[in-house]
Amino acid sequence: MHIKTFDTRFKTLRIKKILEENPTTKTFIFEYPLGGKPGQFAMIWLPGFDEKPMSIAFDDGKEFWITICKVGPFSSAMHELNVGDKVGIRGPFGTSYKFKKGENLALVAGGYGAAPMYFVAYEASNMGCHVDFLIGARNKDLLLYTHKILSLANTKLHISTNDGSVGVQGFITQVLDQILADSHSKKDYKVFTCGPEVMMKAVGDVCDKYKTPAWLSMEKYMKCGIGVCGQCAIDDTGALCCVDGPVMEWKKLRKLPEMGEYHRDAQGKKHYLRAK
Amino acid sequence: MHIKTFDTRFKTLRIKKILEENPTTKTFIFEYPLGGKPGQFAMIWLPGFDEKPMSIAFDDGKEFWITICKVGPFSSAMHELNVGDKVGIRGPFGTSYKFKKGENLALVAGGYGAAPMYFVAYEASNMGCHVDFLIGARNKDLLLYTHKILSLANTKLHISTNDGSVGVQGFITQVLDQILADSHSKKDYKVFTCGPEVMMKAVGDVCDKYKTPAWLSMEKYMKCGIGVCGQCAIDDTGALCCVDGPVMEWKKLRKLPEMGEYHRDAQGKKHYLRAK
Amino acid sequence: MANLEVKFCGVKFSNPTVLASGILGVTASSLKNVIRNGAGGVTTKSIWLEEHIGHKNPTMFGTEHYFVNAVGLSDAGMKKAAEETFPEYNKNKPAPIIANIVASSMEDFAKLTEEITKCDPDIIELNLGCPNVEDQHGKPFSCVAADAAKVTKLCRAMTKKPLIIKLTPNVSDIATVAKACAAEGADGFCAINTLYGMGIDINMRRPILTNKSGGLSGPGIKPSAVKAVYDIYKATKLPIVGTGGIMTGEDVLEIMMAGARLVGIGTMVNYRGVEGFGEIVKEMEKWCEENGVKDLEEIIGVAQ
Amino acid sequence: MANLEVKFCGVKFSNPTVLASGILGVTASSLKNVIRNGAGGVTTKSIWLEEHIGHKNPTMFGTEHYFVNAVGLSDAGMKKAAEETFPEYNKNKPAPIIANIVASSMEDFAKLTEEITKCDPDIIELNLGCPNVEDQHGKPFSCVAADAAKVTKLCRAMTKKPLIIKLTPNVSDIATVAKACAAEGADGFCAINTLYGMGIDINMRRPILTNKSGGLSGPGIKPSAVKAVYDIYKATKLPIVGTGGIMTGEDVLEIMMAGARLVGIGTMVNYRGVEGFGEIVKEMEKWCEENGVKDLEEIIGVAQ
Ligand SMILES: Cc1cc2nc3c(=O)[nH]c(=O)nc-3n(C[C@H](O)[C@H](O)[C@H](O)COP(=O)(O)OP(=O)(O)OC[C@H]3O[C@@H](n4cnc5c(N)ncnc54)[C@H](O)[C@@H]3O)c2cc1C
Ligand SMILES: Cc1cc2nc3c(=O)[nH]c(=O)nc-3n(C[C@H](O)[C@H](O)[C@H](O)COP(=O)(O)OP(=O)(O)OC[C@H]3O[C@@H](n4cnc5c(N)ncnc54)[C@H](O)[C@@H]3O)c2cc1C
Ligand SMILES: Cc1cc2nc3c(=O)[nH]c(=O)nc-3n(C[C@H](O)[C@H](O)[C@H](O)COP(=O)(O)O)c2cc1C
Ligand SMILES: Cc1cc2nc3c(=O)[nH]c(=O)nc-3n(C[C@H](O)[C@H](O)[C@H](O)COP(=O)(O)O)c2cc1C
Ligand code: FES
Ligand code: FES
Repeated sequence: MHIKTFDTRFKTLRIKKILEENPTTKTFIFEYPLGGKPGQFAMIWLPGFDEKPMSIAFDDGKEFWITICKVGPFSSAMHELNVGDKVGIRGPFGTSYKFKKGENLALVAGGYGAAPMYFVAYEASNMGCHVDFLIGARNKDLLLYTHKILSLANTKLHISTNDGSVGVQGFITQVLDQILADSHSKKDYKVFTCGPEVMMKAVGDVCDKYKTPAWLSMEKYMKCGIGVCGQCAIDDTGALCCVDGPVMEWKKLRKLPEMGEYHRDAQGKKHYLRAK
Repeated sequence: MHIKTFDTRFKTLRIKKILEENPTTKTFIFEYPLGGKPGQFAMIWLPGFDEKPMSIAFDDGKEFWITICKVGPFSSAMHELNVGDKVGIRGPFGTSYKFKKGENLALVAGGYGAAPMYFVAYEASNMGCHVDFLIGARNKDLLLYTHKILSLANTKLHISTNDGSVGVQGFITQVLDQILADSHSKKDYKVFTCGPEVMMKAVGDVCDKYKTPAWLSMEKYMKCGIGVCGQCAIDDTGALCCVDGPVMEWKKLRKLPEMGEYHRDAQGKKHYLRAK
Repeated sequence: MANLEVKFCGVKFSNPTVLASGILGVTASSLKNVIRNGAGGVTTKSIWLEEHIGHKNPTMFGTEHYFVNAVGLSDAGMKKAAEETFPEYNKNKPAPIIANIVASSMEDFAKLTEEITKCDPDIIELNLGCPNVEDQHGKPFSCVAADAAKVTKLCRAMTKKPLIIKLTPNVSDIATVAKACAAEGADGFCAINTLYGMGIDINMRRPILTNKSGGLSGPGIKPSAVKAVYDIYKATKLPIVGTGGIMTGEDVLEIMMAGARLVGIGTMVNYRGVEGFGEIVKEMEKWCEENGVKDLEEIIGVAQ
Repeated sequence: MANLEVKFCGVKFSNPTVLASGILGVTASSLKNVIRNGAGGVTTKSIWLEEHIGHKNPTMFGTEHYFVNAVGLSDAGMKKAAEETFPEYNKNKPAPIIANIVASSMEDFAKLTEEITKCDPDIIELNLGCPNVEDQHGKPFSCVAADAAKVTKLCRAMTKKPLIIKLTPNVSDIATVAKACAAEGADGFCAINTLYGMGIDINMRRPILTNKSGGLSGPGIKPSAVKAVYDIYKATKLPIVGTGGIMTGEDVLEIMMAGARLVGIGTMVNYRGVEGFGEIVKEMEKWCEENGVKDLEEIIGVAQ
């Protein structure tokens, strides 16, 4: 047997640039050929404090971006950092989104999901795909990456907000339904979605209605990120979000008892997404 | 840094054939592509008993030979073995004899040294070298490999015995002196010698007389065979017989205080070759 | 075709490979997935009486030679095990399951043994690698033969299930600890748990693990595991789950020749993925074919 | 250009790499050859009072991950050290030399300390940790804090030379042993000696080493060495020869950040040859350049 050389120790990188995406979201830019593909993630380490998985929001072989939403201790600590500060990085890890030249893609993003989805759109538009980029947010202030998206060729941006402060008022799934109603007959139509699990499940249901294949960015509690600890196993196949995912096909998830229902915490205890 | 894959565990091989060379010497034949070169050695393991270095007496990429002289516990145990018995082998180790097409070589062997020297002669004659093969023995019964040597092309066999029971009576160094006297003018003349250290030293002195370069098969007490334990270090350069040798150039050995003077035992204690 | 089936304390395993505790062992679905990939049995991640918070990430890192982890034994507690893990694993149960339990007091160990027995595991494994809060030096139970024996005695009284003790290699004489446990009714052993380990990131000038130090596992510790199994087998002749650095079918055979009856495999997953279990079983079959081994009973402890 | 010079118990080393005991340490010529190849200092193979017969071959074997040896501390005894090894090494002495001594009784340790002091080594290292040497309780001295302390006290009384204790990692708490020795006048430590190890040849179905078991060293044990050094430094603040699995310049820096002042290197020779010492020193210089480290004092124990 040949044991592949395997080293999960960290690369130490200095933050090259920080972009403020919105009041709660920042993008950190690192000059390093990480070699990440759209949908993959990296582990970000703050020595002596904690380490968390973060999606790769952009990677052109020279630099890569991580976009972080401030929600708790780790993301807040990241928001405290300045240009030049050091962080540890390991990765890229996990599966990625697959698409071919000239395909028709609908990318449905919620929350910070717009960041990793931008990476998909960037590569897809370069490959001459036709991209519908759908972003759903609670309100205008929570939108992110819209300018970057608008700068992409053959990419159409669709926005919905719950309060109607910009774009269509309502849920992004309504917009998706519209688009698929018009264009699901197009061959090679694919839907990729990244956002809150409940939203992604709703997206999946719309796709089923039009028999359109869909892929999701699953997000489960991760520790190792490399398929060892079992923390991110999904019921009841036991598939691992970190190595069999994060990008997984909807048809494999649709029937799972866990999908859109519950998450597990660091102790492996279930937490239901909706009060039962 | 890249650590080369390094495994010094044993290959288990069964004895394919055993040849009786003389009353005290046997040749063990193994079917295995060891990849040894003339002058190199292998470690032979009898599980639970002991492990010793042995010169490679022949290796054609399909099979290799080890010729063992019965002198004590380990060599006697080897002589007890039968065809089909298992031994452990690791190697090849150490340096080898270097020669080019058409060179003129004098190979001077004493004791079991005739075996590894046969391997040199076999390869050299195949490369169209002109080979003078000199064997010195106390008497006729202690000779070995003579028939194999006679079967080699462009190889001339010269024998000396102390009792004159065959060949020239006296020391093999006298025969070498003769040969060099006639032929040392030939360019590319080289002398290789393998046998008791005192004999090899005498051979070196003869070569110096004719300014002929010489290479020796040094034999020091070995444990690891891979340059770790330091058991085989030679005074006063600290060169290691197992990795810098066993084949070493006479001009590098000539001046050494240890050469032809003393050996060290398994505890590193000196034993003088001649009573002082 | 060689028979890879082995019996351990009367429990039948289709092959001797068993998932080691703490790897892919958080949920029943994950454990079942390991069996689907070829393992002969599984061990749960260490179960506590109450919920136990582990260490912060990084909780592990590895190189080609070894792996170091400090997960900190995070667990949701006995409640989850009883209500979720075991019921789900036991419905169309695919292979035997070893319940690994841990506590920081002897009393909790006894209580846990009683509780876990109700979950009907095939074997109960005591992880004595955790520091004894009652011991004035706070040394792990299995570092002190007397402590290990006392815990064994208390737990033994609480269950009729096969009871095995998981021992730490961080002692000067593991056989003495094993003998003390055997005297108090241990049915077998699992050896070894991890060695002490630490890694420092020289660019950050800080320990890599948030807990600073952790447990060393993987390829580099195999000789320590083989030695421990050899010594425990010699001293007690009881069945052993030989664990530590097992990466290949040949490794499994090696530790079995030292005296192991089952073989625990954890860190291998880091190098070969969960599919590694099936590959290892094939490697064993191949070697047994080539070497005329019909039944693994022929090789257990043969190198003694 | 970074300054790699370090002082250890007042002895100046041109760089922190030191040949570990038992590797290339049989003769003075071999020790000098190691210095010629770039090491900052050397340690002798363990020296006994009288001649000591070691184990039969195979005395060692290795894989890409580790190395296991059971040389059995073969040595010609104090007479050879006094008449040959030290006189020859000390004539145009190229670098500091550490005399590593070993005995199986406390009395012999004291006698040896007195004898070896006459050979004028720079530092005396007591090998209390070799798994092959056992006292009447059947344990190496440094497995029992009280024994280790007693030996330290007896030897301390016999010499004014810097006296360091080489410790075994095969204990549950190495810091306790170190503290006990420090209390009796130890000037520093060398950690670690080898872990327990054994390898079995599955085709022969026999242990590879004639002594059956041996000591585990090499790449796989580095995390254990780093952890031991970290703990000993925290507990005693005394200078430490950090030893175990050091293969590269980065490894040297890592164990120094844990608290090592000198770094013992042995098994590396199996992977990189004796030239490895010079290469490692270059790797250290390169890293120090790139990271603006002017003096190694800046990094010793910095990860604490
Ligand atoms: C594959 C993947 C990609 C991710 N990509 C991004 C990203 O691009 N941008 C971003 O801002 N966040 C991302 N996250 C989430 C991120 O890892 C953290 O969960 C988030 O930063 C919250 O951590 P905290 O300490 O700030 O808050 P906390 O209060 O600790 O956590 C808030 C919530 O985040 C979840 N969470 C916490 N820790 C983890 C963990 N280790 N793994 C998974 N979920 C966790 C829990 O559900 C928790 O309720 C991603 C997570 C995963 C699994
Ligand atoms: C490079 C090398 C090549 C060798 N090639 C051959 C060979 O082709 N055929 C052959 O018969 N023998 C060869 N030997 C010698 C062989 O290794 C043994 O020394 C010999 O078999 C004697 O061992 P014993 O136990 O039978 O006798 P012992 O009574 O143990 O030893 C007899 C003498 O052999 C020497 N010796 C013993 N052990 C070793 C050792 N480990 N390394 C070196 N010398 C030792 C000692 O000087 C001792 O006095 C070679 C040795 C070396 C170093
Ligand atoms: C990530 C990880 C987590 C572990 N968690 C536990 C645990 O919870 N309980 C336990 O008894 N052993 C635990 N261990 C130790 C393993 O069960 C096993 O004894 C050790 O890793 C040696 O085997 P290996 O080299 O095959 O991994 C863990 C090991 C690893 C690598
Ligand atoms: C072949 C060999 C022989 C050894 N002999 C000794 C010895 O005689 N005395 C001693 O104190 N340590 C001895 N050791 C232990 C080393 O000095 C060192 O502590 C250990 O190998 C860990 O370091 P390493 O991984 O760099 O080899 C020996 C190690 C090896 C590999
Ligand atoms: S995070 Fe550890 S297995 Fe997925
Ligand atoms: S035999 Fe060990 S160094 Fe040569």
